[in-house]
Amino acid sequence: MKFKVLVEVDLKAAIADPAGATIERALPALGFENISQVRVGKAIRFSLDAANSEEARQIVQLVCDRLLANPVIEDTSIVVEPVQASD
Amino acid sequence: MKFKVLVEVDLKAAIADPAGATIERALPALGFENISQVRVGKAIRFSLDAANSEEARQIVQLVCDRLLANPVIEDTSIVVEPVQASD
Amino acid sequence: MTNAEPLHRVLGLTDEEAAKIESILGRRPNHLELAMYSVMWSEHCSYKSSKIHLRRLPSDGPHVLVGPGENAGVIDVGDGIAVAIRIESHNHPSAIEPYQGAATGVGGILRDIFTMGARPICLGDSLWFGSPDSPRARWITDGVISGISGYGNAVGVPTLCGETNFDSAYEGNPLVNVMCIGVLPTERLVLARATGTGNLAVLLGSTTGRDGIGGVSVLASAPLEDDDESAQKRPSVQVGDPFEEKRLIEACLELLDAGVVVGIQDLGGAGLTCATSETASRGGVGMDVDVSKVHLRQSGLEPFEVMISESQERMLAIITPDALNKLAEICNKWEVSYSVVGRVVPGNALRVTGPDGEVLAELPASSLADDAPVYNREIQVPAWYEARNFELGSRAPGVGDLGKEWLELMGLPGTGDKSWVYSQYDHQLFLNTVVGPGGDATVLKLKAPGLPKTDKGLAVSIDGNSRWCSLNPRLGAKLVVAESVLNLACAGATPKALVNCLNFGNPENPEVMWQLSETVDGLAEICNALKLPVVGGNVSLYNQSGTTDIPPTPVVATVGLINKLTHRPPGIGLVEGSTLYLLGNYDANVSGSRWAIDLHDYRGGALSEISLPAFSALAELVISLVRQRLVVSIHDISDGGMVTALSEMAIAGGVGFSIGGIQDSAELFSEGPGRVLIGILPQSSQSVVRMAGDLAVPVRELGYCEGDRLAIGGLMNISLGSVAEIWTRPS
Amino acid sequence: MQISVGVVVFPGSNCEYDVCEALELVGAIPRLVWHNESNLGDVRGLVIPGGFAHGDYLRPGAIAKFSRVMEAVIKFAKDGRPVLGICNGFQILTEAGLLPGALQKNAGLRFICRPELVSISTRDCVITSELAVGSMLSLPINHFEGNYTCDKATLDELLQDDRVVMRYEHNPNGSIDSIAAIANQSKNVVGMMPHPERACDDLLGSTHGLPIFRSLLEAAK
Ligand SMILES: Nc1ncnc2c1ncn2[C@@H]1O[C@H](COP(=O)(O)OP(=O)(O)O)[C@@H](O)[C@H]1O
Ligand SMILES: [Mg+2]
Repeated sequence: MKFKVLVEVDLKAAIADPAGATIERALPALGFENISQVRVGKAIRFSLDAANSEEARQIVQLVCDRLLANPVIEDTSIVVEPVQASD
Repeated sequence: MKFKVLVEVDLKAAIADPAGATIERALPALGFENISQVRVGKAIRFSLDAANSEEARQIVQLVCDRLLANPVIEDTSIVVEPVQASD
Repeated sequence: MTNAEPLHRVLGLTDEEAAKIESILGRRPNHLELAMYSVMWSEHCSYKSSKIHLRRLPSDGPHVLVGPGENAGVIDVGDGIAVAIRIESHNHPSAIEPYQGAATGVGGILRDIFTMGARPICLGDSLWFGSPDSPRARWITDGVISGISGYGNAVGVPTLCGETNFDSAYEGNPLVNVMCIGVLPTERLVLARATGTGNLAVLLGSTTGRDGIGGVSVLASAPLEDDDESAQKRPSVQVGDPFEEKRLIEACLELLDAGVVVGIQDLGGAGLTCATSETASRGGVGMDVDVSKVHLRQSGLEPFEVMISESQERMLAIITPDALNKLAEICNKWEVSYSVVGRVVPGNALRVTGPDGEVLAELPASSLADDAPVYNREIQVPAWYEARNFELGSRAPGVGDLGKEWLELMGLPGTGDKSWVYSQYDHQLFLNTVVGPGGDATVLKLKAPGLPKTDKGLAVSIDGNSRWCSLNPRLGAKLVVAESVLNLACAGATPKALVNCLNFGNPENPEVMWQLSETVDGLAEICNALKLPVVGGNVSLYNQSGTTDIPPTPVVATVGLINKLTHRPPGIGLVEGSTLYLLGNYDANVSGSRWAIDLHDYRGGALSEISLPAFSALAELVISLVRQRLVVSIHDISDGGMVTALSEMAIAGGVGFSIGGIQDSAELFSEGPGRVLIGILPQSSQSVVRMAGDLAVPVRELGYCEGDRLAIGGLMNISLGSVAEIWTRPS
Repeated sequence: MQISVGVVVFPGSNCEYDVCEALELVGAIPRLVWHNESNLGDVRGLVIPGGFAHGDYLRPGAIAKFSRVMEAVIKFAKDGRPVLGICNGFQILTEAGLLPGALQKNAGLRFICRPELVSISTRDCVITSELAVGSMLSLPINHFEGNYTCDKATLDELLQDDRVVMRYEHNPNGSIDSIAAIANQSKNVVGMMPHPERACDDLLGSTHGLPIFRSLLEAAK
C-alpha cells in the first residue's frame, strides 16, 4: 500500500526560535500588528510503501527518531494517509 | 477573536528540492527502502487576533504574499483555526 | 499569450531572425529547433548587440593562455601555475527571487572556472541595490547577500572581495555580478571542445527538470515587467544545490587529473543545447544527442524542455568510450549521477533523437553557436552630454561646516562599513587569505591541493562606479580601471588581467548603446596603455525598471601578481608616529563625487581627465614602495574622496591624525583620479621622496598620525570615535 | 616518533586540507580518512574538520552521523583516543551522541565569519594541555549553526565536571553560557566551533591556533 506522509518538525517550546523571532520583528513594519508567537518548523512530506497503516506509522516514527528530528531540541508530529487508488 | 494559524510553505513541484533529494539518497543506507518523493518545506505557526475567520484568512494570505513565501518558487497552504476559550 | 502570435515571437525571436533560420536550414524549423535557436540567439547567449563593440577590447598578452570566448580567461603566472578568471551577472533572477537568483549566480560562475580544469579559490561580488530605506530593496539586499553566503560557504569556496552599492536607480533592477578565480597546474588546462568521432558525450550532475525553461531568452534578454501577465510568463527561477556542486567540482577535477576527459563544458544558460552545440562547433565535429537518455527529475518532459532546461549543477564531458569505466568509478565515489547522452559524429550537424531513434531536430551546430545575427544598433550621443559644463567651480556647491559634512558623508550607506556584508561570507577557507575583505585589494597565497609550490601571491579587486560613468561613460570606465589597478598596487601587485561585466539598460535605446560603446572605448584605451589584457567579460542588457534604464554600470575585476608573498602588505591602518603623505596631483573637482551627488544632489560638471603616463608612474611607485616595505600604511583615494580614505585609515589603525597642507575643502571630497595616501616612518621619508622624484610623481607631506582626533589645520577637528561610530552604524 | 592523525572527510567537508596543513605545522602526519572507510589504520588521533557534510541538509551532521566511518570513530572515542570536532565536526559529534547538546542556528540568524576572542576554561582535555586557564585566544569562527544549546541538567553536568573548554568573550551566536567548546566525560572528545587551523600562520595574521594542535598531538602520543 502507498501512503502519503507529513512530518512536522518543530523546535521544542522551551527552545528559542530565532527564525520565528525574526519574522515576528518584521511584521509590524509591514502593517501586521496582531500576530504573535511565531514559530518556524519544517514540513517534510514523502511517499511510503508499507503493508498497512500500522506498519507505515511505525516506519515513519523510526525515520523521525533516527533522522528527521534531533530530540535534544525538536519535537515531531506525524500524519500518515493511505493514497486512494484514484490519486 | 484569537486564531491559531499554520502556514505550510513548499517549493513548487517543478522546482528542485536539494534538501529533499539529499535525504532521499541517504535513506536506503539507513535501511529505509520504500520512501520516495521527499520534499522539505516550512511549517510556520503563529497566533493571530482578528474580528472573524474571514478577516483572519485574509490577513494570513497577505502575510504569506508579502513575507512568508515567494510565489515565484513557492506554494503556500493555510490552516486557520479559532482558539477555544478553554485553550 | 494571444493565439495569433507566431511561435518564434513568443520565444523572443524577431521575424528577420526567423527568416534567417529558415534560410540556414533550407526549410521551416520545427518547434524544437526553433526553441533551440531562440535560446542560443538570445541576447544573453549570443551577445548580438554588443559583439561588434567588444572586438575593440585588447585581449592579447604573452602570458594569456585563453582569452575571451571560452568559459573563462586563463593566464600563465609562472612556476607551472595558471589562473582562470571570469565574471558574470545574475541580475534579473536576483530581482525576482533574490536568494536563489544570487545563489545560482555563484553556482554558474564556479562551473565556468572548474570547467577549465581550475580549482575555484576565490569568489567576489559586485552588488547594486536600491535605497536601504525601501522595503523592497531591503528584501532584495538581504536575500542576495544570504544567497551568496548560503551557496558560496556551503560549496566551500571563500568569497574574498566585492563591493556593495546603494542607489535608488537600482530599486527594481538590482545588479548582482559575481566573479570567480581558479588555479590550476598549467598542464591541466582543458578546453570545451568535442573531438574524436565515436567519443561519448556524458551529462554529469543534477537531474534535469522543468525549471528555468528559456531563462536566457525571456528572463535575461528582455526588460523585467511588473504586470501580472508577464509574471505568469516568467519562467521559474532555479533552486541552487551547493552540495551537488561541491561533489561535481571534486568529481570533475578528479576526472581531469585522471586524464579521462577530452573536453568539458558546463551547462549554463540555454542548457544542453548550448553545451552540445558549442563543444561540437568549437571542435569542428557533429554530435548526436538522445534526449531520452537524459536523467530527469520528473517524467513527461518534452524534448524541447530537456534541450533548453537550465536546471543547475550539470556538466557535459566528452570522453573516449574506453574511459567510461573510470568515469563511472569517479562519479560513484563522489555520488555524482551521469548518463551517456550523445556521441561525437563526423560532419557538423547537431542531431537530437528520441527514444526510438527518430530524429527530432537536425541543424548545423555552428549555426546555433556562431551564426546568431550581429546587430550594429543605433547610437546617439545624449543632448545633455554635448552641452555638458566643463567649468564647474562656479556652480558646484561650496563646503559648509566641514566636520558636519564629513560625518554626513561617512554615514551614507554606500560609504559605511561593509563588514556586515562580508562577515556573512566565509573569507578564510583554504588558508590562503593574507588580506581579506575590508582593505584595498584582497591578497591571497597561490596554493591549492595539487598545485606546484610557489612564493607568488595574487591580488584581486572588483570595482564599479555608476556616478562617474553616468557623467562620462568613457572616462568613467577608465577611472574605474585605474582605481582597480591602484588597489592592486597598494598590495604590491602588478596587474596581469582584467575581466569586465557591462551592465546597461535597453540596447534598443540609442543612448544606451552610446554608453556601451563609449565604455568599451574607455576600457580599451586604458587597458592598451597599461598593457592589461581583457581576458573575459559578460554583458547584461535590458536592465531597467519600467522604462527607465539603469545608469551605465561597467564592473571590472582585476587580478595582479605579487612575486614574493613573504610579508603581509602594509594595509590601510594608520600607525602612531608615522607621517602622512599624499602622492599625486592636487584635484578639487567634485563632479560626480559621492559628496556632490548624495549629499548635495549636484549632478553636473565633468570628470577630471586622467593622464595615463602619470598614472602608470604612480602605480609603479606604489608597487615599489610596498615591495620595498617603505610604507607602513597605504590607501588609494577613490569613492568618497580623501574624506573616506582618511577616515577608513584612522578607523582601521585606531589612530587619529593632525594634518595640514590641504589646499581647500573641495580637495577632500574630490574623487579625482590617481591619488594615494601613504604613512611612512621618519627613517624612510628620504627614500620615498627620492623615488617619487625619480618617477616625477608629486608628493606632499600632510602631517602626523597620532591621538584620537581627526584634525585638519584650522578647518576641522572631530573625534575619531564619532567617525567610527557613524561609519559602523548599520544602515 | 611520527604520529599520524586522521582527518575524516565527508562529501561536503571543506576544511580537511586546512586541518592537514595545521597538523603538519606541529609535526603530525595527517591522513585523510574517507567517510565510508571502516578501518582507521594506524592513526593515533582524529580530527573531524569543518565544512558542510551532506550539504548540512535537514540539520548539520544529521546525515553524516550514519556514515560507515562513524562506527569506527565512536569506537576510537570510546577507547579514549583523542578526537577533535571543529565546527561542522562539532555538530557531527553532537548528532552522533559523542557530545551532549545541540548546535542551533545563530541567534542573529546570520552566518558569521570573523575572529572572536575566546578564553580557555580548562586545561583538562585533549586540546588545551599546552594552554593556561584564563588565557585568551583570538580564533576565527565561521558558522550559521553555532549556538550551543542544552538543557539545564546537561549544563550543570558540564560545569560540575569541568567540561566547558572555551567560552566566547563576546557571545556572537547566543550560545548558552557563551560556550565555544566542550568535552565529553572522559575529556578525550572535544567539539569546538572556532577554527584553530585558520590561526596557525603569521602571514595570515595569527598563530593562536597552534597550541591547540600541539596539545592534540601530545594527547595522541
Ligand atoms: N559585497 C561584498 N562582498 C565582499 N566584500 C565586500 C563587499 N562589499 C564590500 N566589500 C569589501 O569591503 C571593502 C571596501 O569596499 P570598497 O569601498 O568598494 O573598496 P575599494 O573602494 O577599495 O574598491 C573591500 O575590501 C571590499 O572587498
Ligand atoms: Mg581602494
